[in-house]
Order: sequence, then structure tokens, then C-alpha cells
Amino acid sequence: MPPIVTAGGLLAATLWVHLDWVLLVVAAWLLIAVVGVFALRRLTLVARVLFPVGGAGGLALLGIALSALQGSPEVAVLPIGLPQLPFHFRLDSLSAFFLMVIGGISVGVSAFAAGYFRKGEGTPPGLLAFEYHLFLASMVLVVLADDAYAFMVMWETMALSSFFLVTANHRIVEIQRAGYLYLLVAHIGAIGILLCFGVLQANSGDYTFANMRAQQLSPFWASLAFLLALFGFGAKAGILPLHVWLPEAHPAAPSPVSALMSGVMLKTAIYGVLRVLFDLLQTPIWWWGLLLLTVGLATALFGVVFAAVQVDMKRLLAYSSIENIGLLFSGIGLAVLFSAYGMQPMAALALTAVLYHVAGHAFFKSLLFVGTGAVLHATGERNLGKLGGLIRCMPWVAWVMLIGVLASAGLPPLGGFVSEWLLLQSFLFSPGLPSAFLNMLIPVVAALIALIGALAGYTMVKFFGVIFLGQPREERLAQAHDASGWERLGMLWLAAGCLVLGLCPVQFIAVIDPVTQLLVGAGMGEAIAAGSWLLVPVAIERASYGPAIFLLGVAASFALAFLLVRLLYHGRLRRAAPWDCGYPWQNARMQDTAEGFGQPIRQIFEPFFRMERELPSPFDAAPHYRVRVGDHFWHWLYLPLAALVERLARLIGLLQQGRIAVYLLYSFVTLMIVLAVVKQ
Amino acid sequence: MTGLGAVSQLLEIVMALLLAPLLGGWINQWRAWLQNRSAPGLLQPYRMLHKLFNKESVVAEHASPLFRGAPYIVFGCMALACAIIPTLSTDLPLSPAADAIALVGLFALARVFISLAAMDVGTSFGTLGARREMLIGFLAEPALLMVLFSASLISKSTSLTTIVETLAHRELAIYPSLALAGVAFTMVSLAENARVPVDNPATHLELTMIHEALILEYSGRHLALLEWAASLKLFAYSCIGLALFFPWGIAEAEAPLALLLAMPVLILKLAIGGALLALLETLSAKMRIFRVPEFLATAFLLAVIGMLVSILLGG
Amino acid sequence: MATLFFVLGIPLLGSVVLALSGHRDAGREINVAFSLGTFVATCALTTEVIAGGPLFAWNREFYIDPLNVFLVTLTAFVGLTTAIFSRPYMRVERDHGKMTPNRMRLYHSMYQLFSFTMLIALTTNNLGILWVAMEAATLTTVLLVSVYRTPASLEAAWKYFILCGVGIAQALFGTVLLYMAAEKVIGTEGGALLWTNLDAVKAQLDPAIITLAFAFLFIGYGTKVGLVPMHNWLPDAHAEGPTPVSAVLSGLLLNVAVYALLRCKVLTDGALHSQLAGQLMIAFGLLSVVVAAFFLSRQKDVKRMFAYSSIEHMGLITFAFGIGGPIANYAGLLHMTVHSLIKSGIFFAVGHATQKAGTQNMADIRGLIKVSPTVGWGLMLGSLAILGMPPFGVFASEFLILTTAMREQPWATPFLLLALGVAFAAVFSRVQPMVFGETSVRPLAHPPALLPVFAHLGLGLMLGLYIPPYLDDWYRQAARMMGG
Amino acid sequence: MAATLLVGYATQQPHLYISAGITLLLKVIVIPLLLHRVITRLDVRWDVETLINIPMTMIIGIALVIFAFNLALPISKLSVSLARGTLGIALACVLLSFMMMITRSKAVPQVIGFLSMENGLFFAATSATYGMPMVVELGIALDVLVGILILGVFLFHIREQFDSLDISHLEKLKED
Repeated sequence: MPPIVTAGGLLAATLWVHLDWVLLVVAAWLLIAVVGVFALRRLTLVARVLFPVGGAGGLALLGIALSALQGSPEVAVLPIGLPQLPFHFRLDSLSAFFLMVIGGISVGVSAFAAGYFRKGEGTPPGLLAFEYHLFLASMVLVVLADDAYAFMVMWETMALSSFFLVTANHRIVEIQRAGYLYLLVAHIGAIGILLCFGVLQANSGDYTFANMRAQQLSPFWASLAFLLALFGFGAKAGILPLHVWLPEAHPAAPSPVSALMSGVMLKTAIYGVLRVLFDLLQTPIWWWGLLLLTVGLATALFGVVFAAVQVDMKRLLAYSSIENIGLLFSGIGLAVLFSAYGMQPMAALALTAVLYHVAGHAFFKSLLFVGTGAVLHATGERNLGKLGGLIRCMPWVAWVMLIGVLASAGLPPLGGFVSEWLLLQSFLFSPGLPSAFLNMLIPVVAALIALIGALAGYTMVKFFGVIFLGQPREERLAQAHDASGWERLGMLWLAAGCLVLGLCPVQFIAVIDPVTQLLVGAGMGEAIAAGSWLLVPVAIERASYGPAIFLLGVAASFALAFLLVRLLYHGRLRRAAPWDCGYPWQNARMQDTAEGFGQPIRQIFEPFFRMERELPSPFDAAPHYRVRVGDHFWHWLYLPLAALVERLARLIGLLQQGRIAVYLLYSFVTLMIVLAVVKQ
Repeated sequence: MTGLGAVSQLLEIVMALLLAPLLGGWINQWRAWLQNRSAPGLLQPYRMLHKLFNKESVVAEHASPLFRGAPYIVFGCMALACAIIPTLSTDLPLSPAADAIALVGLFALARVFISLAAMDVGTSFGTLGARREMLIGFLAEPALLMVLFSASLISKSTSLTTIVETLAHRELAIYPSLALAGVAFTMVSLAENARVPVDNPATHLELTMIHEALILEYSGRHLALLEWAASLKLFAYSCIGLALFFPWGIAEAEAPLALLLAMPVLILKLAIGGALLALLETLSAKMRIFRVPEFLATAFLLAVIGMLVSILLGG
Repeated sequence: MATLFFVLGIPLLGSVVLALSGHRDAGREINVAFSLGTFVATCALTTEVIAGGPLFAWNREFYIDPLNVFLVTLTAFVGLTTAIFSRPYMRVERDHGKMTPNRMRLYHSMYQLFSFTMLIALTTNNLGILWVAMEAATLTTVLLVSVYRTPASLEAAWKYFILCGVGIAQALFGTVLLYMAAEKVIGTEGGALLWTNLDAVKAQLDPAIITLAFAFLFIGYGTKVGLVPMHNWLPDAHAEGPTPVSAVLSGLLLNVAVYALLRCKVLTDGALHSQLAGQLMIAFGLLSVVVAAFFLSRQKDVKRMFAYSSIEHMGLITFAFGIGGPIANYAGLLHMTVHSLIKSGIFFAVGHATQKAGTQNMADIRGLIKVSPTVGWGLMLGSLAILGMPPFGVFASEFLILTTAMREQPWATPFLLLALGVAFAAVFSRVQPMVFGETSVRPLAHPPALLPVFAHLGLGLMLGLYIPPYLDDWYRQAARMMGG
Repeated sequence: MAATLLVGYATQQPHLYISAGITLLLKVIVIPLLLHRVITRLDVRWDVETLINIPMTMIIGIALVIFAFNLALPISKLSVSLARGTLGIALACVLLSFMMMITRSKAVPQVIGFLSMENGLFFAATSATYGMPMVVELGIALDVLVGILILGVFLFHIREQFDSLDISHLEKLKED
């Protein structure tokens, strides 16, 4: 599908049109997808050729996107779509930023997938390759789309292809159900987005984004569009209370797919919110920010608390994704607040934090998900209670995962910390807001963010510690094999991303600065102008952070301590059995479990959970303890909703009770009513 | 970076490394005196470190490199923390690398590593300790952050040096926000440094121990590093407290004389602080582990209220 | 004119020939051949219209314009593919003993006669003949629905006959009233039932009579469209007849009924200068969408479920035409086209699936994809398409309808959102386990006819991504004609 | 039929005579004969079984007639035709037969209701508009004839399947 018509002012003159190249990558992915269909069951071809080639495409995309970030917008129109509404594509900085994320992640995940799909997953490998590359291509086109129709088509294609990927192993009923829930929420969300576009086009019948930008909506319609967008994109992102699909779908999917979904697909929802709020609607209203902030924080807190008590490693990560999405939404909310009060530089700071976190989360969460894939393949086990001690038989995976875990826990000097730092900084600047009420909210919000960050650390320690440390809880774990070459390559790439994001914030912010310029008309000028290794958002007296120096400091202390100890004393070491607490019958199953690790959280945040406990009594011959942690939203919102639908359906079903006389009566009464109505 | 800056930076690190165990010894002495016991020597901690360094390190058979590396990392973190907290001078070249938020992150990093290391061997106590340590961490960390933010809001900066400079130059008055923050900070410090009433550094009672459970498997030089790191942490917390609430006497840039004066002032402040800590520990009793979250949540709330007050009252 | 003769003559001849020879084995092939002939003839007619514009025939009694020409082609096309599909389908039914030679003859003959009546209804310019053809279509399909002679099929056919007969009688009353109004303006000799004449003078028609006439026409043809609460015949007829009949009922008959309603609406709008017709259509369209969605969520029988889905879509189409305006009308026409293609495609897949599983009960059909990936994927993709998943054409029209409704009738959108959500949940939760998972079906002796399924899905897909210029042009002209 | 003749005579429209002829043939001869044959063959005993009791039916019927005339009133005022006011009668006839179909529980009365509805329509067609165009009339007549034939066949099938013509047997297809 090479672009036929490419417009774009000056750019037409230049040979280097980024958009063409991006579309070329998309075309290549689609081609791979088609090849996949024709090589349905040829595993070697699919795994060793198609996926690596797809990964190379991702690398190309990364490069193009990086160079396109600084460029001016480019547009293209494809001759497909609706007659008066052919697909419009536009590459501006915002799109380029998300393309960069998609490209960067797809390199790692594709490389990993090349090694991952070993045995059939229930779906022929060729079909998986088809769906996978279609998924990638549709995500790229979502962020490129410049009219509502193209956007919706790509958005739903994305949902559909990922749905089929999620249900790759469709023989398992739970997986089917998870996929169903996912697609249902995605579809209802998509209708919300569609209605949002319906508002934005303002009855002009022109669905291009250019037209939507030009429309001046009244506050009522603008707010309606905002709420619909929040609902639609929120359903995809997994904000409260639309998150229920996420912890089901992510564990069900094959790990590379979970990685893509969590790392990239959720971000397309962020893209959508940014696009609608800052680009299409342009003049935000302050309470939007407040709403976003509230919803975001609630989501984040909910996500992290649930993550802390999970016992399935992929569910844990899924909840952690919910947490991160919540943080992103609260950051956007803050940006909206600032922007609504005309404090553009502050809005830029908050947005930078959001974008940084988008990239950071993409890398570390993908890394963690593919890592769980490696563990899953090696052990066949997702339950934390049956893992343990894998660092000894899977050192590669473990050490690379450690980077992801630290980044995810928001610890310096890795990527997750930078965004958290920026976010907290922007909160500290918010007392400048001209509303006393909002200012009072700030400490509470900042405190919550700090709490969420700390809880994320708790969760990640549990995650890494229970899987990789300690002793294997099952005999057969000792035979677990380390990741294969392709898998290692993919994981290393993603880990490298985490490190780069952690250590080079100034450089990275310089790269993404055009995005904030585009969205709020302000950038992080001084921070980049400093150009050093020190990140200075406003002024050096106010705040600064230098992760490289930071790392150097820790490393130097580490090295010095090590050398001095060796020099002044000795390096003698003796291996011995660990202390058994005077109880020689201790075994690996007596280690603290994932449930145990989550126990304090369960206790402190008890109202969050819907817990079903089975406690043993002192007189039980074979005592057993079980706790099931449920989600209140299921019981308070979704089950009543489902019951309501069913009751309504039963009521309406009474209409059709089989008697022809009654049917005739319906027609008769209807006729009477219509006649009476038209008589007026 | 000025020459004097480099000197003060170096001086700070060295002083922290040297003085930290002494502070521990001082507190132990006071505790003994207050409890009518005969006190160990002031230099007892140094002797212990020396002994431990000399000893051979015994490591569990299946311990991973993480187990062996963690003490160094923890030690490195604490050393860096002491380097960026303005104790003697606010003219610190390393300070811009990490502000108040990064300082909290640094403590968190150390905590995560020591917890992971504790889980590595796979004994019940290690994991138990890790869990408790993280539990304290996730409540204490935000509380500490809030305390620092209260100060940040006054000085409009998260940079530690700026905070201290601003606070030192304000006229003497009662600041309710700082008072609240002070109480919160004290509570957090007690928890973070494994002091009574949260933990008892002097006991190995299995059901209640936190810090000791974490390092149960360590011996020899690794244990020495961890002990040293723990004392560095106490030192760092003391210095934060002094810098935030009693910032007078800390030298500023281009003031060599003040730098010379700063050292005895600091030692004096630490001596008083240590004695007070010992008093506090003696007066209170160890609380049940299940009460700890409540204790910390109180601290957290106090800190948040402090911040609210500082916004509402403008300081 | 000659082409039109062939378009109408071939199916009529076909019904006669098959009435004589339809019981033989070759009957199935003859059926296909005549359908093919009809399709070729309509293609010729289409090219003629593309080249020469709208045309009249036979004393202006017949009229081809942008509104009906694509429906004629669509009807012939679906007729052809359904005939192809019914070839292996009916062979299996014969093997199962459900179809005796006599029934086979009746089936084939009526099939062609049904095509004939559809084509008459579409091409005629005379509203009276339109009514006659609609009634005749009802009669032929009644025979088709009851062809198995089982109690259930008899019951369904009886209900179908009585309800539609009574319904369509109201339409006749409406037609009479229309004639009465027109006669005052045009006079008895001037062809006062010819739609083109009426259209020319619609502004002068008496509003009081037209109002009453439209009420009757709306109830009459609305019954045939399957608008709630006159829809009760529809699920029964779809579920109990042979699957090819379900396919043409959903794919063609409903469309033609909508077509009839549209013709009447144009006249009413012109005469009344008010939104009455549109408002009625919006109200009943929305009611149908919502009620059908809730019905969908309690179905057990696969064909019945898709019948309700047809009601839902007919409601959506009616809703769209009710909104009016160039975009909504365009969307309505597009939706008619793609719904017809996709829904009949689904019925083809469903037909093969039910034969493989030996039941229409969805709980007993499991894991089609394992035994027959093509049928499974056909059903899956078809269901997704009908549920409004892009890039299928149904999505394109729903996109236009919903976005327009958001600004024109914002109060209706929550209901639409609810209904579409419930419908999606209902259909997909049933189709998914039918297609995926462990299997319960067995392979059949005769290979399924997959060409029709995928031809329909392919066309439906195409219309979501690319609408050919002349088709677009027709839609546009027709939309304009309807007061856009 | 008589009305058709009358209107035809009054307005000197020859095609109405043909129309009247068809009506005569169909409605007076063919259909009654057919129905009679069906009824004798099926051995139907005559008793009116309604779903609502008869007084109630009467009251509703009267209300319907009033409603119908009320509806037709504005139109009748406009009408210049000889049969002014007949539209109301036709409408009432249609509505009443509709009600008859609703209230009868056997198949044959339903068919008769159906036929009387058609009659009302024919009446409307001829009286209010001097008759529809010929081709349409023929088509309608054919449809009605075929329809009756099919109904007749159906009655046999129903009898065969259910041993009765009570349509309460035809209530199996429903939502449950």
C-alpha cells in the first residue's frame, strides 16, 4: 500500500518523507502477515524468518520516528475508505512519539517472539504471525490516522487482532472468556469514541481531524466530547471501573502479546486522550483535569493494591499496568489543569512526565511480560506459589528482569523513577494554581502518588523475590532452562531501553520536546538547553536530578568499598548450608509465599478487596486455609448490570409468548396508537 | 565546582563514614546509662566492624551473586545519601545529582536490595524480614517524602541545599507545618532505623524482629558492611532532621571559616540528638508488629496535614 | 426494455420449468442456472442504467432509478449465491430425508417465483403493483418456510401468513388512500399510482389523507420490515424454514420492504412538509434496535438469534432513514446493502454448521474451527462483521449513522450504545464457543459451498474500505432523492 | 360488489363493471365454495369461541367504529365522490375484522376475519376512489385467491399435524 497522494507543502520537495517510509514499514508488516497465512504450519519459517524481519521493521520505524519527531507535520491520503472520506494520515510529533514507542518495543518483542513460539499455541504459528503483524500495523495506523473513520477502523482492527491473539489458545475456556470480556469492553469503548467523534465533527459531515480542530464547540458539547473520549479511551486503557478486562486478558494472552498489549496498546489510549484533549478540543476546562486526576489516582491506587496481593505473575503485572495507566491519567489531568489556567510551562512539565512514563512503562512492562513468558515456557507455571529460585537455573532471564523490576518499582537511576520524579515536581509547582480548592488537593494527591510509588516497590520485590529468589518450591523447577538466543536478544533490547531512559533523561526529553510544544505550546526549554547530564526542569535551585552522576556515585562507593575491603582485609568465603532455625525438617515449601507476602496489604487495604476466606478451626484433622481476593466492581457494578440486562431481557422476552392473537393485538394496538398520533 | 566545594564534599563523606558508628556507640551508651546498665565503650561499634571484617564470610550454598553484591550496593547507597545531605556545608558538588525525591528513592533502592538479598537464601526468616521491611518502607517512604515536601513548599524547591539555605535564613518563629512534619519525621526515623518502638536493634526475638531478620544469613565482611550501612542510615536520618529542623550552623558556599565551625556544631547537635533518641527509646515499649502500620499511617497523615497546613497558612 | 424483460422473465420461466422438473437431482443445478441467468440479466440492466441513466419501461409501469437499481443487482446476486449454497445444503437435507422430491420441486419453483416477485416489487413504478408483488412474495415465502411440514414449520408459516397478511392489508388500505389523494390531483386516467407521477405532484397531495395513508403504509410495510412490535413473525419464519430461505428472507425480503417504505416516505415528506414520517421511523427504528438487542441476549437457537439480529439492523436502517439528510440516508442505503450481504453470508455458514452439528441449538455446536476451519472462520468473521467490527461495511454505515445521530438526535445515542453493547455481548458470547474451543461437530459427506460465504464477506469487507464510484454515485443520488 | 356496481353505474366507469364481475366471481362464488369444501372436508363444527366475552367485544367494536369515523371525518369532508362517508365504513370494517381475528381462537374464523378485512379494503378501493387501476385490481384479486388456496391447504396440514384446528396448538414457538 504505497501512498498514492502525498501532500505537505515543502516536504513534497524533499525526498525524505517520513510518512512514506512509515507506511512502507506498515506495508512490510502486512506483507509478512500475508506470508504468515500462506505458511500456516511452517514453524521454522514463521519463527526464524517472519518475526525477526518484523522486528527489523520495528527498528526501521524507531529510526524514522526519531527523525520525524523534530520535523513538521506530513500528511498523506490513501485511496481507500469511504468515498468522501478516504483514509487521511498525518505524521506530527505526537504521532512520531508513539511510533517511536511502538517501533522500539516491537523490536524487542518480535525478537523475543522469534524464540518464543516454539510449540503450537493452539493456533497455527502462521496465523499467529498474521495476527501479530496486523496488530502492529494497526497500532501504527491508529496513531497516524487523521480522520475519524480511519482512526476507528484501525482502532477496531487493533482490538480485533489482539483479541484473536489473546485467544490463541482457545481450547481453554477461561481464555475464551477473557478474550470475550476484552473484546466486549473494547467494542463498547469504541462506540464511545465513535460518538465522541460524532460530537467533534459538529454536524459538518466532515470527519477529518483538520475539520474537528477548526470547529468551535460550546462548553457543553466540548465537555460531552471529553466525557465520551474519557469513557472510550478509558475502556481501552483500563481506568476504573472499566479495568475488569485487563487482568483477565493479559494473563490469557501469549507473553509477547501481553507485552505488546500492556506496553504499547494501552498507550494508544493515552495517545487518543492526548489527541482529543489537546489537539482536537484545544481549550480544556479545569474540571476535566480534576476528573482525570481523580480517576487516574483511584485507578493507580486500586491497581497497585491489587497487584500487591496477586498470586499469578501475569495478573500481577496486569494490575501493575492498571496502576501505571492511572498515573498517566493523573499526569494528564494535571497538565489539563495547568493548561486550563494558562500555565503552559507547567503543563509542559506534567506532559513531559506523562510522555516519559509512556515510554518508560512501555519498555519495562514489555520486558517484564516477556520475562514471564520465558519463565512460563521454562516451568509451565504462572502461579507464584509454585515458582522460586529461578535465578540459579535461569540467570539470564533473572538478571535482565531485575532491571525491569527496578525500573517498574520506580527506583533511581532507572526510567520509572524519572517520570515519577517529573510528576512529583509538577505537583510541587501546582500551588501556583489560582484556585484554593485545587491547591488544597495537591498535598493529598502528591501523598497518594508517593504511596502508590512505594507500593509499586513492594509489589515488585514480591514479584522478583518470589519467582527468582529463594529455593525452588517445586522439584521440577530445577530443570528449568534459560531463555533461548532470540529471547535473550529481545529481553536485552528492552532492558537497554530501560537503562537508556533511566540514565539519559535530558537527551530523551530533548527528543520528545516537540511533542509538548505541539500539545500545549510550551516545552522544557531550559531543561534541554542545559544539555548536560543533569535534569533541571525549571532552575537548578529548585530541583535537579542527575541519574548518571547518581549511578556513578553508587557505583564508585560500591567499587571503593569492595576494593578497600579486599585490600585491608581478605576475600575469604565459605559455603555452608543456611541456618535452619534449629528445625532440620525445613523444606522449600515452608518459605514465605506470595500470599504471605501480600498479607499485610490485604490487611491494611481490606476495604478494597472482596475477600472470601476459609479458615481452619483448631480441631480440623486436615486443616486448610484458602483466601480468594475479588474485585468489588464485579459485585457492585458488573454483576448487577448483567443481572439487570438479564431481567430486562426476560421481561422483553414476555412479548414473544407464542399466541398469534396477542401478536395481532400488538399490531392492532400499534396501529391505533399511530393513527391516534398522526391524527394530532 | 569550586575547590572549597570539593573539599567540603569530601569532608562530609569521610566524616559520615567515620562518625556514623560513633553515633551508634553514643546512643548505646546513653541507653545503657538510662537503663541503669554499665555501658559498652564508645568505640565498641568500631571494634565490632573490625572483628567482622576479619572474619571469614559464610554464605549459603545456593546463594546467588545478588546475595553477595547486595551489602556493597546498600553500603554504596547509604554513602551516597550521606554525601548529598548537607551536614556541614550547602556547597556540595554532588548534591544537584539527587534532590529530596531522589534521596527517598535512594533509600528505597537500598531497601529493595536488602530485601531481595534476604529473600535469596530462601529461609523463612529472610522472606519474613523482607516482607516486614517492605511493609514499613511503603508507609514510611511517602511519609518521609511528605516531610521533605513540607519543607520544599516553604523553600519552593526540592533541592536539599536550597531547602536548608532557605530554612536557615528565616526568622525564628513557630511554623505549625514544620512542627507537624517534625513529629512525623521522628516517627518515620524510628521506623526506618529499626529503633524501639517499631523494632528493637538489640534483640533477635524471632517473632518481632525486622532488621535482624533481613541480615540473619550474613556474616563476616558482608555483615560488617550492612551494619556500617545501617549506622550510616541512622546518621543520614539524623542529619536530615537536623538540616530541616535545626539548620543553623551549616556553612554556605565560599565560607571556609564557617565550614570549620560547622563540624563542632554538627557533633554537638548529633550528641544531643542521640541522647534524646536513647531517651525516647527507653521511655517507649516495643509495639506489636501489627500495630506498626497504624503507627506509620499516623506519621504519614501527620506529614500530609503538615503539608496542607503549609499550603493553607503559607508556611 | 429488453433487458428488463429478461430480468423479470428468466425467474418466471425458471419457476415454471422447475415446477415441472424441480424434483429431479438436476433441479438444484437448474435453479443455479436460472439464478445465474437472472444475475447476468441484471448486470446487463445495470450497465444500461450506468450508461443511459434512469429508464422507464412498459408504459411507465416500470422504472429503474438510482434507488432501486443497486437493489435489483443485489437481489439477483444474493439470489444466485443462495442458489449455489442451497445446492449442497439441499443435498444433505435430502440425505437426511427432510426433503422429498415433491418438496424439492415446490422449493425450487417457489424459490424462482420468489426472486420474480422481489424483482417486480423493486422495478415497478406502480405502487399498486408494488403491493401485489409484496403480497405475492409473502405467499411464496410462506410456502418456502413451511416446506419441511414439521409442526414447528407449519406454525411458523401460519403465523407468518396471518401476521404479514394482516399487516400488508393495512398497506393496501394505505395505498388506496394514497390513490384517493393522488386521483384528485392527477385524475383517474393519469396513472395516479405511478410513483414518478406522484413524486412530481407530491407537494399538492392532500396532507390529511396522506397522513392517514402513511400511518397505514407504515404499519403495513413495517410489519414486513420486522419493526417491533410487528416483528413477531420474523424469528419464527427464519428459524423454522430451510436455511437458504432464511438467507433470502433476511437478505432480500426485508430490504424490499424497507424499499417500499422509503418510496412511501418520500411522498409523505413531500406532501406534509413536516417530520412526521421521519419521527415515526426514528421511534420505531430505535424501539426495534433496543428490543431486538434484549431478545438477542436470550436466544438458544442460532438461526433465531440471527433473525433477531436482522430486526436490530432493520431498526437501525429505519432509524437512519428517519434521521434523514444526505449522510444518514447514504448510511441507510449502505447499511441495507452490507447487511443483506453479510447476513445472508452468515446464514450460509450457519446452515453448514447446523448440518454438521445436526442441531440448531447453539449450546450443542462447539469448536467448528477444528472440523471445518472455513465454516468456522466464515461464521466468526460474519458475526464480527454484523456486529459492526471494521473494516467490514456494516461498520462504515454504523459509523455514519451513529456520528450523525450524535448531533441530530443525541437523546437516542445512549439507547443505541446500550443496544449495540447488549447485542454485541449476546451474539459474540454465543458465537465464540461455537467457533472455538473443543469440538462437538462431525464432518459431512458433501463439501460445503464456501464460495457464497466468502464472496459475501469479501464484498462486505470491500464496502468498508472502498465503495466503487458508480455505487457511491447511486447512493448519493438516491439519498438526495429521499430529501437529503 | 353491489357498491362497486352502484359506483360504476353512477360514475359511468366501465372498468368498474369488470371489477364488480371479478368480485362477484371471487367473493360470491369461488371463495365461499372453497371455504365450504374445506369446512366440510375438515368436519368443522360451528361454534364461536372467542378469547374475550361477547359483550366486551361489542363494546370494543362500537368504540372502534366511532374511532374509525372520527379518523375518516376530515377526509370525507374533502371527498366529492358519490360514496362520501364510505371511507369511514371501510375503515371500521377493516378494524373490526382485525379485532375479529384477534379474538377468535380457531383457524377458520381467523381466515374469515382475514377475508372480511380484504372485503373492507375492496370496498374502500371502489367507493372512495372509483376503483384502482385495472392491473392492480387483477393482481390483488389473484393474490387473494392464491392466498385463500394456500390457507386452505394449510388448514389441512394443520389438521393433519395437530388433529385440530384450534390455533392454541400453534403456540410452541416463543421465548422461554
